[in-house]
Amino acid sequence: MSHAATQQQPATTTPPQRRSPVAAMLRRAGLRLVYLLGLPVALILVWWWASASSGLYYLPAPDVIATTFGEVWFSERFAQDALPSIGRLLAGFALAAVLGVGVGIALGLSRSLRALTEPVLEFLRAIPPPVLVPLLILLVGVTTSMKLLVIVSGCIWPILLNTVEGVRAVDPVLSDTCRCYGVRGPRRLVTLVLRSASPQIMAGLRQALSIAIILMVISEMFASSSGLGFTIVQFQRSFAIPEMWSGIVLLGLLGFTLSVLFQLVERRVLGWYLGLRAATKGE
Amino acid sequence: MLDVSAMQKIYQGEGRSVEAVRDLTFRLDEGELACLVGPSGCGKTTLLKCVAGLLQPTSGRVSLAGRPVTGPPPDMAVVFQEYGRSLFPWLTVQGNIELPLKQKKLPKQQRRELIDEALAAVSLSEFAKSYPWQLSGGMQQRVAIARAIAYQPRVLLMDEPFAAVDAQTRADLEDLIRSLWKRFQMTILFVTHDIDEAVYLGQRVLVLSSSPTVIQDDIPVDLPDERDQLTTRGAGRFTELRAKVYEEIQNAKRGPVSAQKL
Amino acid sequence: MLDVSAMQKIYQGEGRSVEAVRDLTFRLDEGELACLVGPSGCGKTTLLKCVAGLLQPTSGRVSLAGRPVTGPPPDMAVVFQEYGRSLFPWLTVQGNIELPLKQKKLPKQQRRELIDEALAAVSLSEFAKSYPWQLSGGMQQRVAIARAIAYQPRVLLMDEPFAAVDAQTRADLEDLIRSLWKRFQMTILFVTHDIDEAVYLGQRVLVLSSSPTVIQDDIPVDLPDERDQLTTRGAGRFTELRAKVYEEIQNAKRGPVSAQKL
Amino acid sequence: MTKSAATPAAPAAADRRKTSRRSAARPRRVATPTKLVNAVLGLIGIVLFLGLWEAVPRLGLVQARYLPPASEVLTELAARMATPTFWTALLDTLLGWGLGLGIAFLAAVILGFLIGSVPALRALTSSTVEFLRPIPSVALIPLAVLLWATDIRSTLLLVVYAAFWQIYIQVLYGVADIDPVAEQTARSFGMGKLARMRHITWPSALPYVLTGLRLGAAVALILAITSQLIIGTPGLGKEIAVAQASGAPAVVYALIIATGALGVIVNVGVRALERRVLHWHTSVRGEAAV
Amino acid sequence: GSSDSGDSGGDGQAEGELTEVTVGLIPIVDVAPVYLGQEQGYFEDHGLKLNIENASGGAAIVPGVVSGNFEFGFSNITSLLIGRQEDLPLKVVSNGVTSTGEQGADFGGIVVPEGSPVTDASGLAGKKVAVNTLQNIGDTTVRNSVRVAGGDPDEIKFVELPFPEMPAALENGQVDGAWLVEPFLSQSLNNGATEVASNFVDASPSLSVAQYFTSEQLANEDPELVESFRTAMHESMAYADANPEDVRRVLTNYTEIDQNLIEQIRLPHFPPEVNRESVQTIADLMVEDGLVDSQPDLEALYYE
Ligand SMILES: Nc1ncnc2c1ncn2[C@@H]1O[C@H](COP(=O)(O)OP(=O)(O)OP(=O)(O)O)[C@@H](O)[C@H]1O
Ligand SMILES: Nc1ncnc2c1ncn2[C@@H]1O[C@H](COP(=O)(O)OP(=O)(O)OP(=O)(O)O)[C@@H](O)[C@H]1O
Ligand SMILES: [Mg+2]
Ligand SMILES: [Mg+2]
Repeated sequence: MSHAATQQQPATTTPPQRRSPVAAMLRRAGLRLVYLLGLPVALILVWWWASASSGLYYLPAPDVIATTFGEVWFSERFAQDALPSIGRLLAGFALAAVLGVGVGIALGLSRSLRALTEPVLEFLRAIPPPVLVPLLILLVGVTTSMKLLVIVSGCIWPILLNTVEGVRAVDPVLSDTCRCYGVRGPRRLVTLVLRSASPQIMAGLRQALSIAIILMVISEMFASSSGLGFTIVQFQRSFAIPEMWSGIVLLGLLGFTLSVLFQLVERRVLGWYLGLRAATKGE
Repeated sequence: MLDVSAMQKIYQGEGRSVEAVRDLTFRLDEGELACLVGPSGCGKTTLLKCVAGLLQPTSGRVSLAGRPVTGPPPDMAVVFQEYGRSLFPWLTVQGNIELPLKQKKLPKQQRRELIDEALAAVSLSEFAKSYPWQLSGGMQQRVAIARAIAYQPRVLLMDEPFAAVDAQTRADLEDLIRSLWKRFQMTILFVTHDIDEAVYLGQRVLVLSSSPTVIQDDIPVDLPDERDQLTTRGAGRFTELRAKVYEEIQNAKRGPVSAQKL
Repeated sequence: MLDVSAMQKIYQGEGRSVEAVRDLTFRLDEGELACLVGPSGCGKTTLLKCVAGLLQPTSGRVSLAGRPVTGPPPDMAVVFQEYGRSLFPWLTVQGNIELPLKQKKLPKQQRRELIDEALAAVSLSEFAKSYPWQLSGGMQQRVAIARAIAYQPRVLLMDEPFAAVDAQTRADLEDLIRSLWKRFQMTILFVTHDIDEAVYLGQRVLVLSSSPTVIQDDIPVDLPDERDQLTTRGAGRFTELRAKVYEEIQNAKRGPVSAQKL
Repeated sequence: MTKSAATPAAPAAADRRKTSRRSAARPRRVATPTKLVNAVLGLIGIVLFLGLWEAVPRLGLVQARYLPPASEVLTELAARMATPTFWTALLDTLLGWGLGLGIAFLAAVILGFLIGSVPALRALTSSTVEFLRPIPSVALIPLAVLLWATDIRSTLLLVVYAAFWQIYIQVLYGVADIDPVAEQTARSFGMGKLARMRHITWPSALPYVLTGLRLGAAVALILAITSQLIIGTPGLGKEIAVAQASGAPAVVYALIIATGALGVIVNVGVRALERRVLHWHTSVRGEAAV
Repeated sequence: GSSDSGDSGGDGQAEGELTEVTVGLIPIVDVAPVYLGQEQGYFEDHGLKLNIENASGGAAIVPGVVSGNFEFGFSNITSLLIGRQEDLPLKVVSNGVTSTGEQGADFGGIVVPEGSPVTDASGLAGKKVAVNTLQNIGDTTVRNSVRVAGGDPDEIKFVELPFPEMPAALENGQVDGAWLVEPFLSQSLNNGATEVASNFVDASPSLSVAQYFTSEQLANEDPELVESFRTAMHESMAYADANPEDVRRVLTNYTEIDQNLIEQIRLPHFPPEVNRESVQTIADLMVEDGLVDSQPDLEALYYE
C-alpha cells in the first residue's frame, strides 16, 4: 500500500488566481492593522466628542490624556512604580495559575473533595477584596506577600473553576483508554487530565490575567506607598484627573500587551486543539 | 445532477500539506445510486465532504443540479463516518431526528410521523426518548441513518453508514435504503468498504485509487432493479461483478502507477 | 484464564435503568482466541468493558487468571469501538502508541522499535508524525490497533476493530492478529459483526442473544490452525460453520424467548 | 463514569426478569443518595472552616479583638438578622446584584455569541476588549458618582462592567469549543447561522456559559458590595463601611458572613441549574451512578 | 437631590415646603453636628430636608458635589485645597471639625506601640508610620510634629493603612507608629499604645481640620440655599460644641462604635467658623512638603 503524504508541489498547487506573495502579505498585514486599530480609533473619536461636548472636568479629552501620559509615564516613575507592580502582578498570576490548576485538578477528580470544599470556597469567593485586605493585613502583615495574596485571592477563581469543569469533562473514552493501558498517576495527569482540560484552563487563565491587573491596583490601594495602583489612586485622590486617566490607559495597554503574549503561549499550548478545529474545516 | 470535475483537495497542515485527492471527475444523474469504494485513506470522506459543500476543493469544480457547490445545498442529508460525534448529546434520539425537520418547518404532526417511521425502519422505536450516549455504537449509527432518512432529502450522502451494525441489520438497512431510493427518487452517493454491499446496492460502483487519488474505475452494475438479499447475491452476475470490483481495488491499492494506465 | 459467570449489567440512568446484559457465563482458556458476535445493542461492548474492568457488573463475577476483576488488569490492551475518540488528539500517532509503552517503562530504543514495527504492520509508517485528526477514519482505527499490538499485551480485547477499513486491509489485519496471537500466545476476545471474520479468526465463536442478553451459543471452530484467506474461506467446513453462526444469530435476533430454550 | 458502585442492592430475581426493555423505560426519579451525601460533606466543610476560624483567635494566633472568633461573629449576625435594617440592606444588595448580573449576562451572552461566531468581528474587537478588560471597576467610581451619585445606577455601572467581561470571555471560548463534526452535521442539514447558534452552539457552549455565570455572579456580588462600601449606595456594603469606620470588627465580619452566605446560596442555585440543563454533558452525567 | 428653584431656602420659610438637599458625609465622629442639627430641627427651620449619603471618602464625595448630585459634602481641608488647586470649583461653606488644641487630649494623635523606645515625635524619624492616606493632612501634620520636635521629617517611612487596620498593625509590630483619629485612637490607647504627639495641635492651636463645602456653580445659582445650609450648619455646630453628651449619644445612631468606647473618646471642637490662620498653616505645610506646586489661593476657597 502506498501512502504518499505528497509534499506540495508549488507548480500544481498554488491556485492561479492568487496574486504575488508579497502583495498578499502586505494586504494581510494591512488588514490586521485595520482590525487592530479600527475600533480603538473609532472609540477614541467618540471619547473626544463626548469629552468636548460635555466639558466635564472628569472627562478630559484624549489629546490631554495622551500628553499627560507622556509626561507621567515616560519618566523614572515607570521604573519606580510600574515595574515593581508588574513584577508582583506576574508573580501573583503565576502563583494563582499553579495553585488554581493544582487545586482545580484535585477537586475535579474527586467528587467528595469537591462536595466537601465547595461551600467554603464559594463563601470565600464572594468576599470583596476591600474587606478581605484588612483580614490579610491582620494575618500576613503589610508586606509584599500580602499584595501577592490579594492578587492570588482574586484571580485564582476563574482558573480554579475552569479547571474543575475542564477536568470533570474529560472524555470518558480517553479516560478508559488510560485506565486500560495502566496509565496512572502523574503521567495520567499530564497526558490526559491537563491536556484535555487545557482549552478550558486557558479560558480561565485568560480571565485571570486581567483580573490580576485589577487586583494589583486594589492591593496597592491599601497599605502601600508606591506602585502603579497606588499612583493611580493617588492621582484620583488629589484630583489629578488626566493623570489618573493616563494611569488607566497604562493599565489597558498592559492588559493588551499581556494578552498578546498570552495568545502566543496559548497558540503553542493549544496547538493541537486549534489544528483539530481548523482541520475539520478543511484548511 | 452531480458533477465533479478535475477536483483536487490538498490539506494544508502546519508545515506539511497532504494531497488527499488529486484529480476526480465523474457525473451522477438525478436519481442515481452510486457506491464509492476505495482503500482506506484514499479520500472518500474528503470527496463526500466536498460534494456536501462542507469543504472547498483546492481546485476543480463540484456542481449540483447545475449550480456550483459553495456551501451545503438544500435538501441534502449526510450520514457521517463519525456517527457518534455527529449526534447531538444534548438531544434525545427523537430530538436529534426532529431537529432538521424543525428546520424544514414541518408541522408537528408530520414530524412525529416521520420520526416514528424512521425509528421503526431502523428498529429503534423504543429508544426514542434515550440519549445518544445511552446507546451502543450500532444503535447510534442507526439513529444517524434514521435522521437522514426522516429528512427525505433529494441527495443523500452516506459515509460507511453500516460499519457498526451486525450482518442481519446491515442487510435490512440495505434493503431499506434501496426501497427509500426507489420511493423518493433520491440521488445517493454511498461510501462502503464492503464490496458485496457496493454491488448489491448500487447502480454503479466507483472505485477510487489509493492516494494521490484518481478514479480507478467506474463499473456499471447491470443487475436487475428488483434485488433481494438471497437471489441477487446468489446470482452469477453478482459474483462476476464482485470479482471485478475486487480486482480493481487490488489494482487501486497497487497505487497511482497502475491508475495511470487508465 | 478468563472466567465470566452469571454476569448481569444494568445501566442506571437518570430515572430509568436498562438491563444490558442479563446472564452471561463462559470461560476462556489461556491463549484462546474467541470471537463474540451478536445483534447490534446486545451488550458486546458492555461485556468487554466488564472484562476489562472498566465497568462493574451489577451482579455476577468476572475473574481473570483466578483473580476477580475490579479494575483494569495489567498487561491488557483494548481497542475501543469508538476508535476515533480513544486516540489522544494532542499526541501524534507515534505519541499515542508510545504512551502505554512509556507507562510500561520500556527503554527508548525498544519503544522506538515497537512503534516502528506496529506502524509498519498497519501500513502507517509514513504517518508517525501526524496527528490523529489528520487521518481518515480507517487510518485512525489502525492507529488504535497499532497501539494495542505494540503494547504486546497478554490479554487483548478488540471491539469491532476493523469496522472502518476496506476489505483488503481487513484481510491483512486479520492475518496480522492471528500471527501475533500465535507468536505471543495472547488471550484474545474479539467482537465483530462479520460472520466470516468471526469464523476465520476464532477458535470459538460466542453468539450473544439480543437484549436482555444471554449466551445464545458457543460454537467451536474446528478449522485447521494454519489459516489462509483463500483456502480457508474456500473450505467446505468454513461455509458450514458460517451458516451455523448465521443461523444462531438469526435465532438470537428473534429475541430472548428463543434464547430461553437454551 | 465507572467509579461509583452506588447501585442499589440487586433486585430480587423475579423483579429482575421484569426489567425488560419495555419496563426499563419507566421513569424512576429518585432523590439520589449522592445528593444527600454531597450536602452533608458540604456541611462538614463549613463546620471545619468555622472551627478553624474559632480556633485561630482562641489560640491567640491573632488577637480576638481584631479577628473575633466565629461564635462571636455568628451571634452578632443573629442579632443583626433580627433587625429590619439588615434585611433592607440585604434586599438593596440583592437588587443591585441581580439587576447588574442580569444585564451583564444578557449583554455578554448576546455579544459573545455574535462576536464569537463572526471571525472578522472578533478580530476587530479583540484589541479593544483586551484593553478594556483590565481596567478596574473601582477606577470608574468617580465617573459613576459623577453621573449618578449614590443612585443604584452607580452600582449597576460597576457591577455590569466587572461581571460582563467574565461572562463574555467564557462565552467566546465556549463558542469556539463546538465539536466540528456536530457543526458540520448541522450545516449539512441546511441549518442557517442563527439556527446553528440556537441549536448547536448554545448547548455546546453551555458549560462555559455556566462557569461564566458562576464567575460573574460572585464578581457582581463583590462589586455590588464594594460600590456600596465606597460610594455609599445603600446595602450591606454601606453597613460594612459604617462598621469599619467605627472599629467594630465583629459587625464587619458578621456582614461578611452574610455576603459569603449569599455567594454560597447563589452557587447552589447555579449548580442546580447546571444539573438541569447539562444533564447530558460528560461532566454531569459522569457523576450519575452508573 | 433637587434644588432647581431660586425661591427656595432662606430664613422663615413656610413649613411643608422643605427643599431636599443631599449631603455626602463619612460615617465618623466628626459629622455628629449634622445629625444633631437634624434632630434639633435646625435644617427644617431653614427650609431644608437633609438627605444624608454615607461615602467612604473624598473620592466619592467630591465628584458628587462637583457634578451637582450632592449639594454639600464633607472633606478635610487638605483635599479641598488640592482640589481647588486642580481647578475644581469647590467652595467651603462651613467649618466641620477643629482640633481641641490641648496636647495629649486631641481627637487625633500619633501613637507608638507598647514598649516602643520612641518617646516623642522626633523619635519617629527613620521609623515606619501609618497614615490613612499619603500626601494628605495626616502625613503633612505628622512631618510637622517631627520637625517641631527636632527630628528629620524626611526620614519617616510612611505607610498607607486605613484607620481601622492601624491598631492591629501597631500591636503586631507591622508599623512603628501610627497617626490615629477617634475612635481608633482611644481603642489603641486602651490596648496599651502610647501617644507621643498631637499632630493637629502641633500644627496650630486651633486647627480647622475639615469643612463642609459646595460647588461654585450652586453657590452662584442658588446663594439662598447655600446660605440657609450655612446658617443651619452653624447652629448645629454651636449646639454640638455646647452639648458633648448629645454628641456621644447621637453617635449610637449612625455609627457602630462600642458603647464603652463612645464614653471614652475625645471629642473634637465644633466652632462654626473656619480658623483661616490655621488653614494658611496647612497650606504652607503643603507647599513645604510638595503636595502642591504653588501657594493655594485661599480666598477662592471660601464662600462669602
Ligand atoms: N484534516 C486533515 N489534515 C490533513 N490531512 C488529512 C485531513 N483529513 C484527511 N486527511 C488525509 O487525507 C487523506 C484522505 O482522507 P479521507 O478521510 O478522505 O479518507 P477515506 O477515504 O475516507 O478513508 P477511510 O476509508 O479510512 O475513512 C488521508 O490520507 C488523510 O491522511
Ligand atoms: N451508558 C449507558 N446508559 C444506558 N444504557 C446503555 C449505556 N450504554 C449502553 N447501554 C445500553 O446497553 C445495551 C448494550 O449496549 P452495548 O454497547 O454493550 O451494545 P453492543 O453489543 O456493543 O452493540 P453494538 O454492536 O451496536 O456496538 C444497549 O441497549 C444500550 O442501549
Ligand atoms: Mg472516511
Ligand atoms: Mg458495541
